[in-house]
Amino acid sequence: MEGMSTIVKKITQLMAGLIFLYGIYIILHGHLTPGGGFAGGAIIAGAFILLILAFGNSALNLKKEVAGSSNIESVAILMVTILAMMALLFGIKVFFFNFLPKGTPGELLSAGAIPLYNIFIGIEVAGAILTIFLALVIFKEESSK
Amino acid sequence: MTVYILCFVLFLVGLYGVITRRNLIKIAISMSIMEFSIFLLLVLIGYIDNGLAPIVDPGTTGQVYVDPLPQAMVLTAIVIGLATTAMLMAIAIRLYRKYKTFDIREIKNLRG
Amino acid sequence: MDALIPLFVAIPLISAFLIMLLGKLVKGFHRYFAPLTLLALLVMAVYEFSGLGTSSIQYTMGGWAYEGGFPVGIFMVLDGFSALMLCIINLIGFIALFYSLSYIRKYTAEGNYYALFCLIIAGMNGVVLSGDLFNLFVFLEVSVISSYALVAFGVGKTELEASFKYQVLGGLASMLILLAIGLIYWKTKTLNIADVRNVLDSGYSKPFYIFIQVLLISGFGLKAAIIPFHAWLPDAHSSAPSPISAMLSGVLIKAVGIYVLIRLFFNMFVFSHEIAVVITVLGTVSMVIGALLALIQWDVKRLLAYSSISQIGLVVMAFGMGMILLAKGDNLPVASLAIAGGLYHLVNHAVFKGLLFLNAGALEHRLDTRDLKKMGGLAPVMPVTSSTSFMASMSISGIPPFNGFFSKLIIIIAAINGKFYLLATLAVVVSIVTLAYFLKFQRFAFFNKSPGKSLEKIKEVPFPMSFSMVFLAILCLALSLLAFPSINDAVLRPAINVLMQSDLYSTTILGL
Amino acid sequence: MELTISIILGFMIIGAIYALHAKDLLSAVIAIGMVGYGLVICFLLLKAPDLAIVQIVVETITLVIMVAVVLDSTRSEIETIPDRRSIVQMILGFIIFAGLFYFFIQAIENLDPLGAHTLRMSEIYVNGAVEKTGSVNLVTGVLFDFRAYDTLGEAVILYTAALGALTLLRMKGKK
Repeated sequence: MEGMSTIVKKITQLMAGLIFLYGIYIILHGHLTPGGGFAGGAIIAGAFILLILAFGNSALNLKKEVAGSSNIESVAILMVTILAMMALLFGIKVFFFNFLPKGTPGELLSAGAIPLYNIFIGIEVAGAILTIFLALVIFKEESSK
Repeated sequence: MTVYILCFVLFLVGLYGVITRRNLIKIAISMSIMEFSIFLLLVLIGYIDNGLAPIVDPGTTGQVYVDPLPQAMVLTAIVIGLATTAMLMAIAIRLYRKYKTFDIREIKNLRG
Repeated sequence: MDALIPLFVAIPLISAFLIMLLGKLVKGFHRYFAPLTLLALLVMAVYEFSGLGTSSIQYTMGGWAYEGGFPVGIFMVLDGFSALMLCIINLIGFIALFYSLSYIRKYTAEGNYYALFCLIIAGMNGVVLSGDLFNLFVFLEVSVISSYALVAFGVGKTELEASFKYQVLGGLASMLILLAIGLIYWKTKTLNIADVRNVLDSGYSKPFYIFIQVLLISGFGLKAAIIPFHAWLPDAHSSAPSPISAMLSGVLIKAVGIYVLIRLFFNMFVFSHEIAVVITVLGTVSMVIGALLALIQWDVKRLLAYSSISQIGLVVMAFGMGMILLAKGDNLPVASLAIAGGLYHLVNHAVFKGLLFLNAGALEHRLDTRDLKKMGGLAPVMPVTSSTSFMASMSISGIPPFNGFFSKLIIIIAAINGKFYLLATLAVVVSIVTLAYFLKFQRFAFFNKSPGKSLEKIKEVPFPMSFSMVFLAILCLALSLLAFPSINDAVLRPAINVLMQSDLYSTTILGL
Repeated sequence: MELTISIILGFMIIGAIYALHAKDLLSAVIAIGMVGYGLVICFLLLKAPDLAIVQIVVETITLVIMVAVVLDSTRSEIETIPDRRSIVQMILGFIIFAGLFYFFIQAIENLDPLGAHTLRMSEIYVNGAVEKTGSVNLVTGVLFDFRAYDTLGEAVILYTAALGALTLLRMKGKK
């Protein structure tokens, strides 16, 4: 895949950073405002997809990226599962028990384990969507050789 | 009730597409249409007149909120839809590279 | 004991993630880790099954059980029926995975195969344990999406095409099921299966009731490949790698199709005579047409796939007869007998159809063909494959002393006692047709003269494959012990009770 | 409210029918994207901002993936001339669809009309849920606390799809 012109590349660099930050904001405020892990993760994946579309594979080593993103999503979803079983460590034989203190509703650090779930789900979703996209792009590259 | 009936019409349009279209991409599109109609149906079910969006302002009491459960279900279903579309696209592009067409009449090694 | 229940889903999930992570670092990690996972699950399933008896256990996720009198959390329910299904799933899963150890070596990306295998097991375990409609749908999707990928694992032309067909029809089925779940939520405002039963008991409109039942029958009928909905099955089951065909035919269509259908129609809906007749007719039609279509196949795995449709039809017919009798409310012992026959045949079919697909895989592994016309004279060179497949063929055709004979006998006796003479006759005729096409399979694969090619290069398959086949063949014989009333009582009675006393499910969970 | 949603839904139906009959695949894909964005507006009107955000992002990504697949192919679709068999099939299909439509109307006749929904199971998800889960966003509360098990399943589905795409799109299947 060819990269695009210099103007597009410059603007994309700026935009991708902003979109990335917005995705992080959406994930972190998932328990306060609309959004959450799924929306934020998809937004972050969108930022990366934008970069890949603009720069093409000349600037990026796609094979390495896909291995990285698939590893990251594996780690993230493993963390979600471990988080679900975390209450077992506290002697409560219940899965998905919200074991952290709830805090004051409406503040950033509240809602117990929910922000943690949001963060890991967000990473997982971003990794998964990126993996799907990269797998498609790599396949297109290799099969048209 | 009209809005529910229109929702079902959208579902039927998708069903019609799945049955009659002969193009891999068009079939994937028809599946998306069916998904959309079900998402909308579920959210319509959970709507309550004059209800607020399900985000509570901690200070207030006695507000009516729309049902959050169908929304959570639809969120799950949207992600499932993304997953199925991705799988369909992966297969479609592979079949295209093998046969140079999306037309399922020309892709016929198997007969059910 | 109840704390073990979520582990049936959690262990295979964690195992899949670890395989993807560590499989690249540690060489051969997946080849040891995946079978160990499945073995652990099998031991857990047998432990739960043996300790359960006729009681049932509920486990609530997140500690949310009842709030304000309603079951708000997600319930996992383990009773006789789901425990039986868990045993079958994990048993066939373990055997198929053990067989894969040498079979899958010719493919690339082995790690992905084992991870997807763990995910499909996790999905099916989740489906049979779930007591919540939407959760059931989610885990059903986990198992079917991984099966789409596994069917196309060889990425050849036929595999991809079969997988596409499977995905389209599977996706259609999922849409119908989701629509039905939405309508049920609209009416009852709850998702818990027991609670839905409770609400529906207090009144519903007839058209609504019939509409959702028709949606669910078409949806799960598509997943179970009952006959007007069977188009995907022969392609998908014949194109998949053989251990996966064994999984699909042996357990997947039962766990996500038949099990859910039976569970919902016995434990969630109140019996209605019309729907019971519809289910019986669908079962009978697929039994007859599946057998006739199998007769004309020359591809080994397609023959087995059509035979699956036929045998699943027999199971559905048995449950349908039970439903008709229960709806009428008389002749309960006969209804119990029909259900017992259906369950017994379900277990048997998982074992012998799994074995037959593993045999077909062994043939394909050594000969690189699935065409019966190109085979022949293999009995002396592949003695293990030949003898085990002979046992499985006799078993599925209903020849004593194998297990298939007894389950078919029970179903036919139940049909005669319930005055379904036509169905009894058809079951006997189909049994004879089954014998005919399996004799064809035996004759052309193992006993005919070889068509020209030299057989000297062909060896018996390696140890993991032959061990799996021998194990299942022994099981074919051992399961015929279930025909003894005392053993039958101990093993199948809890499951039969769940289905016979159909409202006990909801009253136990809701604690009414 | 019902009228507004109905009008948007009407446009969505037209868009869907256009997408199914478009001669060019790229325009079909873009038309279905428009239908998806129409759904976003409906979600916003129906007080479902979480869904609107997720749907708009997911729709965009789906669109990108679909366009990537369609773009370097022969995009035009070969249309068939209807023969006698397809006409019979069409009439049969029409009867089945009319029947389904009729039964749907019959089935939903006695159910709650739009806006008259009452809470039963979700009563707990709304009233006092903020104290129970600590989350001000009730949908997040349902997703990650009351029904977190579903959410794990959902994440696993996406994981499976990514794994499946990696599996399906490798160059060589057999050694």
